[in-house]
Amino acid sequence: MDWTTFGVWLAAVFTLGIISFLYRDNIFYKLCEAIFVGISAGYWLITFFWDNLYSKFYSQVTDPVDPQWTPWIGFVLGALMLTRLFEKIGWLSRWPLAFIIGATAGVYMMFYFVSNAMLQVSATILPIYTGSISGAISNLFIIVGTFCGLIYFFFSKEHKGAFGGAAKIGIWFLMATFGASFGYTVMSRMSLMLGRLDFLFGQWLGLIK
Amino acid sequence: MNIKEVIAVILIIAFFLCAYFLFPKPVEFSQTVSIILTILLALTLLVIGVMTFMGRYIERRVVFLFVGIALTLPFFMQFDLPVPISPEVQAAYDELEKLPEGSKVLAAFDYDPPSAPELQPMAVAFMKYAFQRGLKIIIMGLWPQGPQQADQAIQTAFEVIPELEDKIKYGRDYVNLGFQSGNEFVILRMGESFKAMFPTDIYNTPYDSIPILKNVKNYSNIDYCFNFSAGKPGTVEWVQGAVDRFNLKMSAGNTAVQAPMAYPYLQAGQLDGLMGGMAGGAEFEKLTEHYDKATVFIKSQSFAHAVVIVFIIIGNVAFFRGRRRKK
Amino acid sequence: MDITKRNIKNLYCVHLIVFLFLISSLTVFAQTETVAEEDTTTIFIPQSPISVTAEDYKYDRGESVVINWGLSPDDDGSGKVTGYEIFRSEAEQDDFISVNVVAPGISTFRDKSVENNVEYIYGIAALNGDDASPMTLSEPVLPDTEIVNWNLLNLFFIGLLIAGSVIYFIAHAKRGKKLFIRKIAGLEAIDEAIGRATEMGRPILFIPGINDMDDVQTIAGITILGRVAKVVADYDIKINMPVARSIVMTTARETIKEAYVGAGRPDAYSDNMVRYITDEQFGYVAAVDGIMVREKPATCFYLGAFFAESLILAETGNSVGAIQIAGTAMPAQLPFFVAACDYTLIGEELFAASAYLSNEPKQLGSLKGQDVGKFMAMAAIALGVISVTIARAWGGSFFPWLDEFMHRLFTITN
Amino acid sequence: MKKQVPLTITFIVGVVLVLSVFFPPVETLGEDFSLFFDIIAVFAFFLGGGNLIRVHTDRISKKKKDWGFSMITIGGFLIMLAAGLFKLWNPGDISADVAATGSLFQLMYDWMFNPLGATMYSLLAFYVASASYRAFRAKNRDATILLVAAFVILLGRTPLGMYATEWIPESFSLLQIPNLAIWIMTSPNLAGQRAIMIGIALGVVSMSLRLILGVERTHLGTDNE
Repeated sequence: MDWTTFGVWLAAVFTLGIISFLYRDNIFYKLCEAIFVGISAGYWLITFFWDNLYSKFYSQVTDPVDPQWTPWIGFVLGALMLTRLFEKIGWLSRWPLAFIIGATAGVYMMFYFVSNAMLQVSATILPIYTGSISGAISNLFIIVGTFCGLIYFFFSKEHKGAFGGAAKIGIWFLMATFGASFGYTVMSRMSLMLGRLDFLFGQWLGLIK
Repeated sequence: MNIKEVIAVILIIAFFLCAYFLFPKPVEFSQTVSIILTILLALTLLVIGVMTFMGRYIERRVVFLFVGIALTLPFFMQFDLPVPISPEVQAAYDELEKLPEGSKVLAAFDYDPPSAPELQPMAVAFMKYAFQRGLKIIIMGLWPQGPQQADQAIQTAFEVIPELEDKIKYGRDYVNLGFQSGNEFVILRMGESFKAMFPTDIYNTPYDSIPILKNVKNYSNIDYCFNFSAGKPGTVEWVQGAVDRFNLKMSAGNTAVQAPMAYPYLQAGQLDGLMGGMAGGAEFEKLTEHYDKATVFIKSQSFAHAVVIVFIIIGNVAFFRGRRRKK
Repeated sequence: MDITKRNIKNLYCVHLIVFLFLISSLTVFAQTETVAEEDTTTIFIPQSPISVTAEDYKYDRGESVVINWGLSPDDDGSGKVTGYEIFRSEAEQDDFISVNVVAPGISTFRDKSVENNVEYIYGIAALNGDDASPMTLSEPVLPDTEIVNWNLLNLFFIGLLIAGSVIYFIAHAKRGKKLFIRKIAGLEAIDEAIGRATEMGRPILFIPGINDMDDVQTIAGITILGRVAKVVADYDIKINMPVARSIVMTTARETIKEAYVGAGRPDAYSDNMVRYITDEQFGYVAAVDGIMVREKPATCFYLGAFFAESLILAETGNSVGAIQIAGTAMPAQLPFFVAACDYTLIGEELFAASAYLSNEPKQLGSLKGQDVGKFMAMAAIALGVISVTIARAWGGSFFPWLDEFMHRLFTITN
Repeated sequence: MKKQVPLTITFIVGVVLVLSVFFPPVETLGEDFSLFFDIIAVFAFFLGGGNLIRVHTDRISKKKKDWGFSMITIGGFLIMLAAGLFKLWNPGDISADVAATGSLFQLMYDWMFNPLGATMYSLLAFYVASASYRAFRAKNRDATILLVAAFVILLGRTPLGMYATEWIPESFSLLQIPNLAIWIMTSPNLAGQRAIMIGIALGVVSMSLRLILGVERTHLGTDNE
């Protein structure tokens, strides 16, 4: 038995072990889970180490031609993070947290605003008169749906009367969206299992040509 | 663990061992057997439906079992399914058709092995098509395993059409820049310079010494972009980072889950075309006349789909039956 | 005291005025386009394009140059010109490299691959298959950095308008005005769900999504954790929070600790409430699934950024009979939570949740500000739809202009 | 002081990053942030990884339930760590890519990590079926709309739907299930998605402002330590 065959068997055993969880929790699954948690934590530590600490920090600041100084800011903030280990100065670890939260808020605010709000509003400005009835109906649905959907999200006004009616229609549109996305997804989820079955019956057992 | 479970486990192990050492390979059912199995499956589902109507509800593990069977059986069956072409796949194909020979196409592979069943068939079909058309492909990935998936797709393309292997040269006709971490910021920074994000290709060849990358500084030297995406970062980030900011022209292949997310961008014209899930892959295989995994997998998928539909109906039977009893 | 309707109306009037101001100011920045010159001579060999101009692109960091040219006289749609090749050389070096090829009939190109503060000369050649006409050269051009990006003036004003209304209502609330906020079912259910855990004597499971703190959804999840932990500390229930990111672990501990200190029971807090599992998505899911079937939590919260694991978690949680409250701004995952959980906070509701639960006037004020933003979005859509429909159906001059303007208003040029 | 400094940091960083968009010379500050974040994340991982080891050694030393599995977890963690850090079995030298073909790191990825992850992911095939079975019931009007939309899309994405409604004349082609499915995806679905997306954008703006202005501050822990 060569190493590749061993590897395929290993992979097959793990595949079956995880699938067995569908029946109920069992020793086999617990074993797979324990291994998975261990090696994946190790995998990510290594990836962080080489990709972030080594490539993005060490090789940048020690570059013989053009040494960068900005990664040092990250280094200092990261080091502050470790102050949590010491009771007395643990509060210093809030500084990098405050930095991260401020930066995330700032970056995301503009990012979402441009691509989610501005462009979506612009894309919803559609003519109701398009020259074809089906086009007009489609556009009307998009406009009315977006409108009523937004009304549903209003927080400071009670959903009563005409406003409540519009909010109700908004919910229907949201429900149609969820149903459609769900239905569309079923197919995709099935194909994930196909990949594993292809491995089990094809690569491992060799029953498929 | 009770005695029944022990027996079941032994039987399962015995089955797999027999399958590995004893079964003839490959296993293929004749058409008659396929039809009989399908009818049997349908009949069992019918029985479950009737039982539910009589008030005996099933537990979810029964659903699991049927989905498993429905996914597995078609692997061994022989039949064909028609594949209608949807406009968004046609649009993606048309855009690719319009590109003159020698156009530079950026192929962004943003998925990993778990999503490969859906995206790999598209990627293989795309690679085969692009190489035959003489398009120059620049591969990169925002997911660590993306570039490996691209390599696999190219290998498969070479296996399917062996003459491509002599025609296509690494570095001249395609290049694999590898993975770069940083998600959407990689996309943004590439708008300035590819080289800054990918100083070397995946084999550590310096950027400047790769022939295909000569004169490629950033998106303005790229004629088209094709993104295979299974999540974030993916098509949405490419549209926001590269299409919106740098006017890159782009189509995408998405997993069926991601596809609805991309529809708004398709409709707003930010995306030219879109292939969603296995069906999109099968359609693209049909357009490029290269029948492969997607065409096979779509059969299993359709079977499992049918089973899900039947179970939704059974679920509603159970619900209405329960309500009637309460009254 | 509620804000009177008149106040709101006044505010909308102010917005309208700013809006109109914006309209007028934007037209000032409207750029004129170069008109391509047409010629109808019929010569077979492609002639060079005429009159190439290259200008520094406004407004950027000196990263791009816009080149315009007059089409080759042979480019009349008959296929004699198959495209244009754009060449570039640093000024005074005469070392032209090919930048790109564009289709026939196109007379403009933005070269985004230049260096700041290096002078360039551009040359355009008309192509016919492999043959090319002699290049027509431009004057030297110097890409330069501009300090302010005036192209984003629309973004600035609209952003200011929306951020302004949020800040306005936060400030307004400071002066003690209580605002009406409608009930959000998923949030009303939190107390009930925690109460159930108390009755059953089983733990609460809190999952803040699988993204790191650099995702605003995770931050939203953590802020909700702050409110949940307060109730948990009061009732003395076991809270179990496995996380997939180390920074989230640190922040969550800080948050829960704060809640316990606030409840006057700092001794009951333990770091073991929050534990790191692994950064790997499915490794994390495998472990959380295990925790669910073994500890059988009474209540599960899924609040943050979720991907494919949403349904695995929600279905497993359902199978152990937990009450499940989910919330995410991942549109692709919302359907699964809606299908498999008891309550789901949809998108915006996730971000509103912590403000809603805090019940502080300032926080609630920001929700009111969001509503004004929604109102403006709806007003813009309504105005745009009317103008584009009338423009399409009847033409005229005002509505097409308004339509064009609305599109430009919401388009980000970069 | 312990709370004021972090609040000031959040405020300044937030405001600078929001405004940086409008000024080309500093428009890439957001990208620098991602660099800093990546470096901070490595340091934080020492806390997370440390926690992982502590939790499991604790279990082993106290012989708690399932302590054997804790040993496996720690073993897996350490082996993967050694494989990646010292580049065991790596065909190249120490400067080679950590995931080079044939290295222990890559082999463990291919034969353990990958099948485990892919199978965990693929369980969704079953869960999506059981969730459909349970959730898509015509309980009330909202649920019925959910059911109908899902049902049409399900049928429309398979050849099944095509066979079922092929007889519908061309002039009513929209009612053919595959076309109806596409229409639902591109019209009502799009409308719902848009409303959600615009809502999210406003939610993020409001949330970000609360954070930047220091109105929301639970995450910064307690004042009175």
